Amino acid sequence: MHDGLLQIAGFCCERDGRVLFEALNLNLGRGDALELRGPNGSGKSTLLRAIAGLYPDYSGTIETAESLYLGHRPGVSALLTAAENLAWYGALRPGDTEVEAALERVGMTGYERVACQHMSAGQQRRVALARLLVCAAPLWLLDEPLTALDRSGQALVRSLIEGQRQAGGAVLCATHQPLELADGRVLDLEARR
Amino acid sequence: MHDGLLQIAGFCCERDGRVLFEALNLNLGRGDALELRGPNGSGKSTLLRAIAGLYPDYSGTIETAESLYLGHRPGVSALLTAAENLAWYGALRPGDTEVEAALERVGMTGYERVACQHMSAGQQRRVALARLLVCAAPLWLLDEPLTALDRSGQALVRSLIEGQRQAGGAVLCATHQPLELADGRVLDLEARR
Amino acid sequence: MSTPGRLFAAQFRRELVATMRSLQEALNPLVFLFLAITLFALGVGVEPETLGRHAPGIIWVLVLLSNLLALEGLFRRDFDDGTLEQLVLLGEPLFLPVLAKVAAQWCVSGLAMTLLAPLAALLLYLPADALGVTLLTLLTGSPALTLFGAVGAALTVGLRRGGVLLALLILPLYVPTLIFGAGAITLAMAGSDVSAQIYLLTAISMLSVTVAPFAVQAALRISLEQS
Amino acid sequence: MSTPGRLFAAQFRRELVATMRSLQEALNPLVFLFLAITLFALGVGVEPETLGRHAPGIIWVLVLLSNLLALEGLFRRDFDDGTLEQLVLLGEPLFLPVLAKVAAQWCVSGLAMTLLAPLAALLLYLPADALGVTLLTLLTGSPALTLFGAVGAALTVGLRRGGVLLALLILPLYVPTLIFGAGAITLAMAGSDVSAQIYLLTAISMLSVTVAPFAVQAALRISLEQS
Amino acid sequence: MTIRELWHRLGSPRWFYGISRPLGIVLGVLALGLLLTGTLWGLLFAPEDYQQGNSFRIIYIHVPTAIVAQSVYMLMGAAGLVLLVWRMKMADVVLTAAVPFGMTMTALALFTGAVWGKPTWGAWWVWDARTTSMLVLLFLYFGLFALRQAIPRRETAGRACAVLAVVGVINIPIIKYSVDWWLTLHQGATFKLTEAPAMPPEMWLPLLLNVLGVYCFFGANLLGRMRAEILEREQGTQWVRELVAVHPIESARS
Ligand code: HEM
Ligand SMILES: Nc1ncnc2c1ncn2[C@@H]1O[C@H](COP(=O)(O)OP(=O)(O)OP(=O)(O)O)[C@@H](O)[C@H]1O
Ligand SMILES: Nc1ncnc2c1ncn2[C@@H]1O[C@H](COP(=O)(O)OP(=O)(O)OP(=O)(O)O)[C@@H](O)[C@H]1O
Ligand SMILES: [Mg+2]
Ligand SMILES: [Mg+2]
Repeated sequence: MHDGLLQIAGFCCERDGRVLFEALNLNLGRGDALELRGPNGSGKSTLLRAIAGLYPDYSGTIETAESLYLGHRPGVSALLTAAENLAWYGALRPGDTEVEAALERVGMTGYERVACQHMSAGQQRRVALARLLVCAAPLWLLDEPLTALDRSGQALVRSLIEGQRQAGGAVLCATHQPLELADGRVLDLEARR
Repeated sequence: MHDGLLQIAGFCCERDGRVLFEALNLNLGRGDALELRGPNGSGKSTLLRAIAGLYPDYSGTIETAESLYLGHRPGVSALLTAAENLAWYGALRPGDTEVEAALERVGMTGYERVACQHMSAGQQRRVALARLLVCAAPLWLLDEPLTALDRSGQALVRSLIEGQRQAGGAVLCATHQPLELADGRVLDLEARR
Repeated sequence: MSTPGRLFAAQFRRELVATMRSLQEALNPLVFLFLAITLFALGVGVEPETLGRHAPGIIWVLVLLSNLLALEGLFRRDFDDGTLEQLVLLGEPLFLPVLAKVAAQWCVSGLAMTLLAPLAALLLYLPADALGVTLLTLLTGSPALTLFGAVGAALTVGLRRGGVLLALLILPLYVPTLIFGAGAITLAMAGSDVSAQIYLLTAISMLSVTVAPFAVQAALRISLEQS
Repeated sequence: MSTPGRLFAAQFRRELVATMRSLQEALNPLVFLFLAITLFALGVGVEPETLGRHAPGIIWVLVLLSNLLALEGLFRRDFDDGTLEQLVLLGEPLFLPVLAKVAAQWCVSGLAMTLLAPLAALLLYLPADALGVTLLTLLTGSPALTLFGAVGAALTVGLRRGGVLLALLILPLYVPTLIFGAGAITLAMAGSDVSAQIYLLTAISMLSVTVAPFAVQAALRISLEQS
Repeated sequence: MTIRELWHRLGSPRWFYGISRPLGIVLGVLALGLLLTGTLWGLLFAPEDYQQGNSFRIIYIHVPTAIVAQSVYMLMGAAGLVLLVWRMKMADVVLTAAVPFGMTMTALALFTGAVWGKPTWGAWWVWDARTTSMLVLLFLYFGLFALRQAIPRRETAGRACAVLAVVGVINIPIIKYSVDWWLTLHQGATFKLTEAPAMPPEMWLPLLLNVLGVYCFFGANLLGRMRAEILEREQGTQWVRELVAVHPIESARS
């Protein structure tokens, strides 16, 4: 379709001789959200990394708009403060939100000047989430964004995703805890076996 | 009490000028399980590390039996296979479960010979969990054991905990997802503020 | 997309800040340099004339080795915490931040060593009149060291304990720089003209500035595919 | 609790396996040694008599440096993936696994270098009759290098700070080994008896075997309390 | 067929596997013939060297290995470039297959040189322009080898080695030049090699034969390794399954 942000056709991939995907087809348009479910080792991260362009050995075609990838590794440099980390991301791929605003949104005001190595696991994840606001891209690829987050953090992730959808973006999210998104689609990799 | 596995009295601790605990008292006996809840940065990991003996700057007294600590870092060496990792743990603190049996229990049969760097996030966490079976200690200190685990993995953790309690051990577990343990106590660090 | 200038500046600033936060780590190579020099004085024996005659070679070789030490961690930490993959995904054109990273690295190791060379020379009884040339050779040669080294670092970043492997990959590439660098000082001590060698060193550095960033860029993409 | 023997064996096996996963990794330090020697010849020049005269010092210093490089990552990886904190928590008595770790490291770097020393001597025009002594000094001296180095590695593993401290702290520990080692070879080349130096080297190694493991143990505990 | 067609064909492992067998056999036979004649002629019938006596005959192994060792690295540089630019699988296969041979040849050249050095120079090893650059070449080879061993994923390893090989090839001339200059700086240790061109024909003809022979040997060896590599990489594919089904022995041999 015209406003397609992600088009995957005939995606096949195997690792260590285990077939993870055979002929997966997937389309995401503006405002779509897709939850990726599946048991450990079913290939969620692999798929996301392939879409992001970090994992090349697959067959099939992936057409994707610009994307932001948030993986198992937070992408937050421990030596830098929260503000410095985000400022750097802002320079790489400028979005429309200011660093302070983003930090406030993820509930980390007061931590601008704290080096991330002095933050708790969840606080680091929150800084990583703030990146989604500081940078701008139509497609979000989130790999277990709820990791290490408390209740409020989990609510935050949901509202971030909704915000992205309202803004006309799309979200592909691998998770083990149901997100219960408004008319969000769910792709269960186990069911496909 | 006599069969106390963990006795904490007047535990005070602050980090970066934030007071995390003031005069916390806590007792765990055989068969007890305590869920540690609280927002990000409320001090769950700090408390667990203090009990394990990895974090010294606190005041107050901690008397604890031998413990197994499972933290944010899985404690699984990437170059070694699952079996090699566990064999090593078994040598450090021998328990009563064999390596193969442990791996089967955590649903990782078939991965004995796979180097852990070739495993998915959740598979590595499962190997880390198997450690709880291979090693033996009356007190378990688990920091967000559900991280990266799928449904079956989360059920696994619950049954492991129950098993430990039946065996007369105790479990102290920090988590953001409710564990719903049979008559398990819950300590919410936020409520105490 | 952001303007090239802004991209470069942001990366450069980031690197410097991170270095300053772990200043000791940044100082390690320098300390290593002097540690090694002292060891040499102790091991080889300290007759001023022999030491003095070999000083150019010793200084240059040790500069190479400590450079290696500095480069080992160039991408390692970023790789571990996942910022490297983000850089590769978001940084466009990638060679700009890469160049900035290497430039910052050079300021911290290459430049610093150049400035400290006189001290090293002093310890090794290098004749005072050869000091200027020593500085000059290091100044013109060290960029090549950092840049070639960056290629190796990028190739080995994904691997556990890549440290010594890195040495294998890049030390052979250092040979010309070493030869011309040390040779020029030796010649200068003999009183002859060395402008040719200086030009050669500059040429090598220029070449590496044009080639290396792209090699690094490719190498990073490759290394990230593994995990 | 498990029996001491089992504890040691398990740790030793683990280290060897982790190293030998790719055998060539174990070879790297050796190749590094020869690379460094080549660089030296290139930098310092190759008049046979001077090279030959300085060979003992050069060999020893380079063995020392490549040892340092090899040790640099001794605990780093275990720290990053969290196995180190588990080792400290579960390993009792801790000095046994520590000793095993260091022993394995020595077999991979120290011992191997000793065995390849003759080749190095050849490249540096070391007189053939000094070969035996060279081997002997390295064999008796290298354990001390590995052990002292391990203390430093343990101190620096967790925290970014303290690297400089390490270097300054290790240097004095290395000096005696270096002096006796290189000195013995030089003496042997002059044809005099060197049993005294060999005994001294052995004594130093013995001392380090008894002291270092406990120092490492303490250092590890300190490093882990940071994070 | 046109060059462009050939180029595209070369991209297909299956096609290459097909044609490489006869080619490999031809090269192998050639190598055998050339090396036999060259070596026998050189060792038995060629006249003694007027100053070195019989020890000079090592040249018939030494020089060919030395020359080929260098050309192999050049070839790998080219293959690396092709792999990086056109992403052609076969280039990676070449890269993988060539390293061991090149490393062996370099080591052999060093060894024979050392053996030769003992009688002529009175020392196993002498720091001389050629010896030194050869040693550096060996290190370059070892770097490639080590990198390939260190990286588990084959595709990754291939492209990583390609980058290294390309950068290395860019450096080789610089290295050679610098080492030559270095020798002029340290005149102290120069030892003259016996002048090759001055040799009478019955001395250098067998040498020539051996050089060609080693080249052919390299070609045959390369093709053989490539065929094995292809089979391993394409095991999953249909044609390999059929092949293995049809001639189990043959495919096991290659
Ligand atoms: C380890 C020691 C040695 C090494 C690494 C070595 C290496 C080489 C190399 C790289 C070449 C050049 C091949 C070419 O590209 O044309 C060569 C050629 C040659 N070497 Fe050696 N060499 C060594 C020792 C010797 C010795 C001891 C002799 C005899 C005195 C010798 C005699 C020759 C001759 C006659 C040639 C052919 C002349 C020419 O091609 O110009 N080499 N060697
Ligand atoms: N390494 C550290 N150095 C200094 N301060 C730290 C460090 N780690 C955590 N802190 C601070 O200590 C406080 C408690 O951290 P802790 O990790 O115990 O929280 P937590 O309850 O585990 O949070 P989470 O649920 O995110 O894991 C946080 O406010 C954090 O700022
Ligand atoms: N680095 C790697 N190298 C080789 N194989 C890998 C690697 N990472 C994962 N695998 C394999 O690929 C398969 C899929 O891994 P992936 O990480 O995509 O699963 P996942 O769905 O993300 O699992 P989890 O829910 O645990 O994150 C797993 O079976 C694993 O064995
Ligand atoms: Mg995953
Ligand atoms: Mg925590």
